[in-house]
Amino acid sequence: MISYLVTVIILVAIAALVGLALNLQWGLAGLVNFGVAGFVALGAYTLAISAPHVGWLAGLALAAAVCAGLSMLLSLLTIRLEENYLAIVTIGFAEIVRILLLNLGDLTGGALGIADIPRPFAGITPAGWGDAVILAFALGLVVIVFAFSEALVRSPFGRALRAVRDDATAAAALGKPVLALRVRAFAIGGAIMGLAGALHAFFLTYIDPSQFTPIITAYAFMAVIAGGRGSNLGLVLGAGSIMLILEATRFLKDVIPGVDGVQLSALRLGMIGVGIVLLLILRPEGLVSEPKRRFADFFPPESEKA
Amino acid sequence: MNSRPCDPKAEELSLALAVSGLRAGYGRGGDIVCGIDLAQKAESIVAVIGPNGSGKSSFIKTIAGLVPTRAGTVAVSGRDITTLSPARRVASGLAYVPQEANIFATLTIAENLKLATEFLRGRAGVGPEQREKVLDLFPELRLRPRTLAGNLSGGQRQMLAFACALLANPEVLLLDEPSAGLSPKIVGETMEAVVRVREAGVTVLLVEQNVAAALGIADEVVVLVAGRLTLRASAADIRQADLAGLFFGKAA
Amino acid sequence: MALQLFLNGLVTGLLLALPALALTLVFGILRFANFAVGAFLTLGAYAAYTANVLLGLPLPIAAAVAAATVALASLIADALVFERLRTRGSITLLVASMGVSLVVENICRFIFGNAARSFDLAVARPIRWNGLRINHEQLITAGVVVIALVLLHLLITASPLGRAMRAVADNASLAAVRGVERRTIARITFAITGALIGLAGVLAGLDRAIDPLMGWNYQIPIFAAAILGGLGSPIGAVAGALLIGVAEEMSALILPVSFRQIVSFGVILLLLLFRANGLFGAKAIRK
Amino acid sequence: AEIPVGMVLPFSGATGPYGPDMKKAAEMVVRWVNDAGGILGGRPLKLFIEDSETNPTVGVTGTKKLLEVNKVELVGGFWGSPIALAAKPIILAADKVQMVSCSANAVTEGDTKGMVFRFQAKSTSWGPAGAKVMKTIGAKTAVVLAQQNPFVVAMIEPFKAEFAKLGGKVLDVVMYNPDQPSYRSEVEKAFGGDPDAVFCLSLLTDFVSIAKEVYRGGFKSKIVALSIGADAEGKFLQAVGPEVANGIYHLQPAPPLDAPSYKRFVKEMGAAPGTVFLFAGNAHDQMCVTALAMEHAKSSDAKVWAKSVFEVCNPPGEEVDDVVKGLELIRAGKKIKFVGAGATCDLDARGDQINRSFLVQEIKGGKNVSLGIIT
Amino acid sequence: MNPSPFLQVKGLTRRYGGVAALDGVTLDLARGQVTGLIGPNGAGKTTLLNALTGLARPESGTVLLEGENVTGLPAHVMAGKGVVRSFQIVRELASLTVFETLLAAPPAQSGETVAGALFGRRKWWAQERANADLARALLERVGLVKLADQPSAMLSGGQKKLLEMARALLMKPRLILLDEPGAGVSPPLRLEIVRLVRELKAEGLSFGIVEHDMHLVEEVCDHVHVLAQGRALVSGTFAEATADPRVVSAYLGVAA
Ligand SMILES: Nc1ncnc2c1ncn2[C@@H]1O[C@H](COP(=O)(O)OP(=O)(O)OP(=O)(O)O)[C@@H](O)[C@H]1O
Ligand SMILES: Nc1ncnc2c1ncn2[C@@H]1O[C@H](COP(=O)(O)OP(=O)(O)OP(=O)(O)O)[C@@H](O)[C@H]1O
Ligand SMILES: CC(C)C[C@H](N)C(=O)O
Ligand SMILES: [Mg+2]
Ligand SMILES: [Mg+2]
Repeated sequence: MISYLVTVIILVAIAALVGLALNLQWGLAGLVNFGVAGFVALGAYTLAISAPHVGWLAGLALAAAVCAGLSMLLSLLTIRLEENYLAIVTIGFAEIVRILLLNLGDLTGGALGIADIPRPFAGITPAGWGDAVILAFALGLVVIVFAFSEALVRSPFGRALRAVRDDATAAAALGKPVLALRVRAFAIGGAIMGLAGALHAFFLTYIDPSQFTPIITAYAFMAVIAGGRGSNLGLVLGAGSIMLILEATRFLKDVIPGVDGVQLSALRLGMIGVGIVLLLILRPEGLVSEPKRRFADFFPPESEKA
Repeated sequence: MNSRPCDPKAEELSLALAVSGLRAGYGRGGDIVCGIDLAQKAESIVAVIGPNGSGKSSFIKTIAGLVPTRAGTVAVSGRDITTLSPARRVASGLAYVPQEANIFATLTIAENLKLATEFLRGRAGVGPEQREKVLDLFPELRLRPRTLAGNLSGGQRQMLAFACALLANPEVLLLDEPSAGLSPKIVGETMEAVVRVREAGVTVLLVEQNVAAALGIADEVVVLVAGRLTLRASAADIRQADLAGLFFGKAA
Repeated sequence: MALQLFLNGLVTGLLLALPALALTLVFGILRFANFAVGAFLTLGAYAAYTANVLLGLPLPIAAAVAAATVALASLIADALVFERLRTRGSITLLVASMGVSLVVENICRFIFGNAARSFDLAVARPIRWNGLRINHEQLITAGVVVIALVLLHLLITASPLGRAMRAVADNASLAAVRGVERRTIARITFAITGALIGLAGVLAGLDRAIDPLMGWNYQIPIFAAAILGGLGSPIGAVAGALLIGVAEEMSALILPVSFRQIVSFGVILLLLLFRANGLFGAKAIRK
Repeated sequence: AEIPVGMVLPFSGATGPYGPDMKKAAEMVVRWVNDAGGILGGRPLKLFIEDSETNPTVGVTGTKKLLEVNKVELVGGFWGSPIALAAKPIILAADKVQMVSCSANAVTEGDTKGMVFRFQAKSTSWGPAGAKVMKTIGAKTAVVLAQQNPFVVAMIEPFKAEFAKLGGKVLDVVMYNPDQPSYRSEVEKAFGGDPDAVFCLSLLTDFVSIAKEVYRGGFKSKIVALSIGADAEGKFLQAVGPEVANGIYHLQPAPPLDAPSYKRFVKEMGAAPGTVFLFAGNAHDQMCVTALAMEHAKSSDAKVWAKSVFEVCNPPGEEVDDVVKGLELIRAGKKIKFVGAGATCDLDARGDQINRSFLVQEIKGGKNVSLGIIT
Repeated sequence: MNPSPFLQVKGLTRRYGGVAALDGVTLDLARGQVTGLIGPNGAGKTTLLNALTGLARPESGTVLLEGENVTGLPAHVMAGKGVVRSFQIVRELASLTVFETLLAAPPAQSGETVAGALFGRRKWWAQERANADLARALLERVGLVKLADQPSAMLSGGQKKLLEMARALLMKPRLILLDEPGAGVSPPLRLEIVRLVRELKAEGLSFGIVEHDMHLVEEVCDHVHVLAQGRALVSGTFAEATADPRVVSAYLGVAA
């Protein structure tokens, strides 16, 4: 049971990383990225291809860097687009990644994927503790990225991003370099997605194109919306809730009598859909709302009297 | 505050707009409109003035049905319309020109004008004649019928919005800052138009920050401060008053 | 070969056109990209399958059943989900529609299982003309799409209902004071688009196998078509669909076919670089 | 106490059509064993099943749940190679047995601790079989039309090599991505050059589309397909009807068609006599072998009974095809050699099945007609 | 007599479809003065401000800022040069609170870069404190203190207008272009605007103000340009300009 929970928590951690990245890109900067799965895949493959040659740490850095670079490129190309257009272009990006991974077999192993990806600290891990190490590693990564994102969200940088999100023209008139801000947000988010992908590769030690379906993107958006757009804390809770729905339905289906395998599966997937919709309807503001700088932060007593 | 005539029945019949005990607010927030009573005789012009954020627009939106009523009633020409949807209120003779976003920016001028009447089934007096009359008031609108309304200048938008409301041949017209953004000449013309509209039998309730212009045409003025009516007086009396005093609470 | 590929592309494009039309219509009026089009397309195909194969009705009647079923299902989804979330921003609605899509797809799976199915209609050999091959299904598809497009275009640009739809899209509360109820318009929109998607499901079922994932396979091309044409523009959706179809098929001349999806996104990216609102999309107005 | 065993099977996603029959077969075996009093002195088997959704990540969480929550000794099933590959390290780390019905060579490669068993023919043996079919039907030129997926990719080179040896010529290899709305350009490209035959390496859903398209296109080339697409236990014919299916050749690893045990299996599965089951037979065999090996090892501990798998599958020993009978013989101290509903179940040291022969059929007038067995 | 021009506009043209919103406008905005831009609806006043602040790209003509050619520079660059504006149709930052809107306005915040945000917290926090004081002072003047933590989207029309002006003032501008600051603002606050403009002018700021309220224009403007149909028609003092018969007939009307 413990080890199953470890698996689930690692998956939550991966989802949380992806969610934190999306929260920066979309929650904060208003840049819709429906290509999340593509960036995660890129991160995973970059790591898997490079790590055997350069070691896991450099591989991790490389994964983040490649994703950041491609994010930057993509955002420069598409920055003028309105959100729904950006959505499809990013979906397209993810599709292109998927097709290239599938068809550039010499580099990526094609449909067969890449197996035996080295894990961090593999040499010094006692037998049976592999997942525990990955768990610690994952949680560490989440804590760092979380702290990093929080610092950004609560800083003037975060506020400037929100201004751009609300009204880019007004933000530009306020002197904010809209393009630069957007590109940065997109690139940082991309880097974090790359890290998430690398973590995924570490965890599974085997990757193939079918692991990086658009459903990853969908879950990331669900986590951000359910958690409260703009709030990192909410997001982690949101990622947890989505995973809870996904895994809890596994147990629910074990106790439903009288239906065959396909119907059980359909029930379970259907329940996931219902769970998501309910989460959206019942938690209108998300679990936690966006942090805001208050007047009272600066002028505590007077303002209350005023 | 307002003098009560002796025969309530006769009064009710001659009242074009009767608001009583009206309360309203947004979402789960507190009341923004805090119990307003206002009775307005047919074919009169009443101007609502008050500080920014005092609830003027909210008041008028509540009458139009866009902000949910929490308590109180609204009647037009003796018919209670409190429970009607905004659309049904228009059909009952209540037209409204919002302060912001008062035209369909993605529709052309011609489409805006068409749409103003096409869903008012059974409203009397709506038709080509009314249309000609209204467009005569705003000849500019005839010039570029296929231009998207969103590309109009601020003042041009106001005119379009005003025209659309008039096309519905309303009994009561609610105007939220119709003069904002208009050139002095057009302000003058708009105000004249309001007077003419009144002469054609329409009752006008008007929110204005351009107090001078409003006073020029209004019969009566009410001052709204923090969601309550603090004063009702004839326009002539207000003209001499100290506005700052009125706005910041020194109610008469 | 090239001409045949071109023709094949048109056929592929025409199949995308109806759901793309539906997507673009919902977007144009209710301002969200409805991710459930794919699943509703599947539902349409199964509804027609039920009528046609299980109940033995002729295919045209089955198509009507499909249109009605999906229209009804759309209305239900609207009442249960979309209406409740309507104030919550287009991406929230998009995500909710993913949830709806999961539910609808799995209702189909629950009832019909995973096996591939087809209508009770003999597949016919092609009509040959100057070395080109065309089939009956393709002609039917073309006819249905053209009629739907013309009707829809007239509806939206020239009818009072269309004006009302656009007015609601633009400013729902102003529309209300012009006598147009947002709620009614939303329902009408869902009913119309539902019917379109239902029909599309029938056409897709004629073309390929009916299975619970069929709609999902169309999803991305549908979105691509609607975006390419400019969200909110019916003509754009059809043009986008045809362009995607033709570009993908013709690319077989120069690229391995397994790379062809890259072509359609290449086209989109290129186009959007120069026209940020697609082929026919209106420029967002705000001053 | 009950002995928990598990399977990861596809019930949704692109391979969803194949899961239900596997489940049915596995449950059937469990029922037989339990009705006969269980194993290891009266302990019943308890079967847990998780959906892979045709997605390796989901397959991994499902596997974890089976291992950790249900404490299974066997994780079997595994229709698809990517899912088996993703789950393999986890199952091995837990020291449990993995049995798969997938064909990618990599599954049994590397250090498997001797605990991974393949109840399926390897991809590399499917290819040459295809080439032999080409020869049989007299095709001199062929085009390969193949879905981009791990087991198919591995079939292509061996096919080419064998076909060349037999004097044929492969004109082109057209790869396509799964999950497309249509396969029109693929068909155009593969059939447009009028090869004698096209080797269609597809799954059920895409093959339905492809077959319809070929028929509608009026192409002349013959079709040689995998039975997982062109038969799928009858689902293909059901989907396209006899007209379109007519004249399609297809091949798959052959079950022991004429053995009474196989006929009984088909009957118990509720299928028409003559139905060729591929994956359901494999699932049946996995379950049987597990029960037999446990009984043989006198232990439900995977580390122990994994070694007994070879003992009950490989000769020498008395041939049995009925699991209940096999259990009795083992209890009686006899040496057995199990023959399954999917295959003879002879294993090499890697855990791969050997000596698998292929059944070739042609669809004629809405029926599968056997053309013979290729070895 | 005129102080040196701060901003010179020469032959600026911008067309929308068939309409020439700007049709060769030539005019100056003087340093340290308040210049009024008046004219009929649709004259091109807003378009002119758009062209000066990088929101509309002129097709021809030049804009010189203290002699430097700044034609067609992007909005944030113009803002960086101290040319800031308010919008006629307000563009609030809907989810930012009133207070945050003002905190976001000051230029050159060290916390607005990634590195600055992460590693220079002490520095930006000090800036933030100083900005907060400025913001508070302005909020008090325009009567929005109580609404400091209200999301901007929930303000009344006039309040949004005031907020927008306040945010422009906080941008440490050198030239501030206001598009109808008085429209929708209550008379007492309009007087407050007059006072503010005068004070800031005394501190050396230059203003360009588009306004239809002639009292306000008369009160604050040193110089007035009248635009009509995309051209500068008349310029001079308020009295001179409003005495011109063309201006009276096209703009003021007989009533005024
Ligand atoms: N984006 C646009 N597309 C099309 N036409 C436009 C656009 N922007 C402005 N126009 C047109 O250009 C002309 C000038 O508009 P502008 O907004 O500059 O006027 P203005 O002087 O500010 O008027 P007002 O006092 O009414 O605000 C108007 O006729 C307007 O319709
Ligand atoms: N959508 C809204 N949600 C919440 N609060 C709102 C909303 N709109 C307005 N308010 C609040 O209600 C109060 C009254 O606003 P209203 O728009 O009615 O004022 P007003 O008198 O019309 O002001 P102005 O003269 O500036 O137009 C304001 O304090 C405002 O903050
Ligand atoms: C043809 C099948 C035996 C292929 C197998 N299911 C795999 O994915 O490896
Ligand atoms: Mg107001
Ligand atoms: Mg203007």
